[in-house]
Amino acid sequence: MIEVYLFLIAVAVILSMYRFFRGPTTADRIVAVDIMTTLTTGLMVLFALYYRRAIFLDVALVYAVLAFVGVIAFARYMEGGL
Amino acid sequence: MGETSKISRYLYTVLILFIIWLFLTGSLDPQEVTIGAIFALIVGALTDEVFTERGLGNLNPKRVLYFTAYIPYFLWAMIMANLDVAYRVLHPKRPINPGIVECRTVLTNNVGKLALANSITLTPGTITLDVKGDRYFIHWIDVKDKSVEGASENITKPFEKFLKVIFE
Amino acid sequence: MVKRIFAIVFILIIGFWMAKALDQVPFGQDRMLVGKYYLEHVKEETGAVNAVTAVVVNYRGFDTLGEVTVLFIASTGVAALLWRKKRKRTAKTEGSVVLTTGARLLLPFIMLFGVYIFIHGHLTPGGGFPGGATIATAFLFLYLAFTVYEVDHKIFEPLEGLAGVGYVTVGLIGLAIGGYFLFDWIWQTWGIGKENIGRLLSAGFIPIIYTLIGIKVGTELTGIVDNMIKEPEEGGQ
Amino acid sequence: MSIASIIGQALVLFGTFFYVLSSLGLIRMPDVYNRMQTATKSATLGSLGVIIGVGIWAIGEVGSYSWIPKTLIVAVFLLLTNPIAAHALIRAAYKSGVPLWEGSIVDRYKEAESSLERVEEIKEKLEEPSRGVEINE
Repeated sequence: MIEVYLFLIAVAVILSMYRFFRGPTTADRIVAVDIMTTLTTGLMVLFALYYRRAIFLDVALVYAVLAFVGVIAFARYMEGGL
Repeated sequence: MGETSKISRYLYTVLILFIIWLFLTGSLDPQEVTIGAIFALIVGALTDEVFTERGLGNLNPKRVLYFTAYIPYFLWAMIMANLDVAYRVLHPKRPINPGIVECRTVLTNNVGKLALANSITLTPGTITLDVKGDRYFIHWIDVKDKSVEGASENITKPFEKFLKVIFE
Repeated sequence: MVKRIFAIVFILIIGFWMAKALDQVPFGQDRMLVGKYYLEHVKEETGAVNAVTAVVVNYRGFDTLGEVTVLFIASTGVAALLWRKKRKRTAKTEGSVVLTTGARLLLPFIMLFGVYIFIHGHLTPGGGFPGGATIATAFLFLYLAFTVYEVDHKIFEPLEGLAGVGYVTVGLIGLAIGGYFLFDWIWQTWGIGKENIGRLLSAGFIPIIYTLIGIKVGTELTGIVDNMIKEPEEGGQ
Repeated sequence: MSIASIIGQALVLFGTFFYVLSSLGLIRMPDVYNRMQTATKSATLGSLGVIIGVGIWAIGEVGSYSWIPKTLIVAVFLLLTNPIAAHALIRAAYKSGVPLWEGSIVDRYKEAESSLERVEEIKEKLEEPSRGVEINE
């Protein structure tokens, strides 16, 4: 059953990839990246359950932190220099 | 609010960090708890000036009570927001009516402003664009009222009655 | 256009030879003798649950010292290349109150996550390098939120040096006790934590080494961020 | 199939639905501001559902309670950071000059920005006579 959820989230990631490649402005692309990182965090947590290993949750946590600061960095850069 | 003592701020930071540590490790093994306490003391000493302004005053029972009451209210607003989003996305005609409106708030505390901005961002059809002093500029997906007073009535009022008690 | 075609052809040639070389490697067969030794003996020899950590810190501890040195040289190199007398940030706008308050609230948490990652290096897929990177991320976040923020160099640079010296000292104590550099003296001679493998205070000196590496990596990456985010002023050679 | 498994699965399903919805919103909406409106909210609620759902599901599936605190931490961290990231992004989009959708009704921010200088001029003018009055008295 868990495979179905993994598949659905993967579909969501691929759909947001459309906006990443298409997206007319830079802001669109970064929004797509932001959403993709959030989806990926959820995907990692689900994978932790799929492999029955709680230690994969740490990976998801660190990924969430790094992705968040990365998105903020892009946003501040777009706003006018760092 | 005046200046609170350094000890109070430090204790508050260490307490919060220690609770976070317990949640992170998810065990009550004495070794984990000891190491966690040591590192909470160290990290707290490094960051308490940045972290909090009021210190232990945040743990006033009235504030904690209102905060606990705020959580289900906020979650309910969030679920409603998402059903609203679902309606707008799945409707074939895409019923949106967007615009940027201005709101006023009575909150003066920075943390209160952050909580209000985050609450606005996660609830129906609104997202905080900028905050300047007490003026909130909000992108609203379905503008019902262009005036400042009308927009404040619709967007910020429902949260303020909780946040005012928690953060002021 | 010609360049691009040339690049594609070049990549294809490299790919062909790599595929040809990898074709010779027998997959699925038990050929890894050293790896097998590590996997079988890692628990009794080092006390770490995570075999990768044991290899990085224990069996190949000297390499890790080299890696930290490489990072140190990179940080020094960045500082040397970008050094100017007058430098300042180019940010035009201060972050809004939401971002600055968020940065102040989240800083202790991100630092605590970093600490959690490096202290649990022998139990989870973490360690000194990711933990240090997480701590550096916390400071990067402060740099992004406040345009006037600057870390306290008077604390950071001695701390970095102390962590490096501490690593070497631990190694030298091992040399004095056990006869070779980075000998795991806590585990091998005292045997502290033999009965509780898998809990926090086990695995010899791995947590100590990883704490030092975490502090060193965190301060070094913060230094690199600090150097890279500022640009020379006009005419400020 | 214990009760915890069923509750957890229901939460994961709920979250997955909002995940797919957020990516659909990202595709369907006309401009970057509306995309952010639909995508951020559903992605955040979806994360809450999926991550806490996994924590509860693990009680039934793995038989361990230690998943819940850590999943809670991840979920609360995402709940705190996602709106901040969204706010930073939408502000950056506006300041970098992405235009609003042509169907938008009102743009108070632009009015406020353009009137800011005028307001300050008027303030100065208002303050000067009042000072003068004080001196006269």
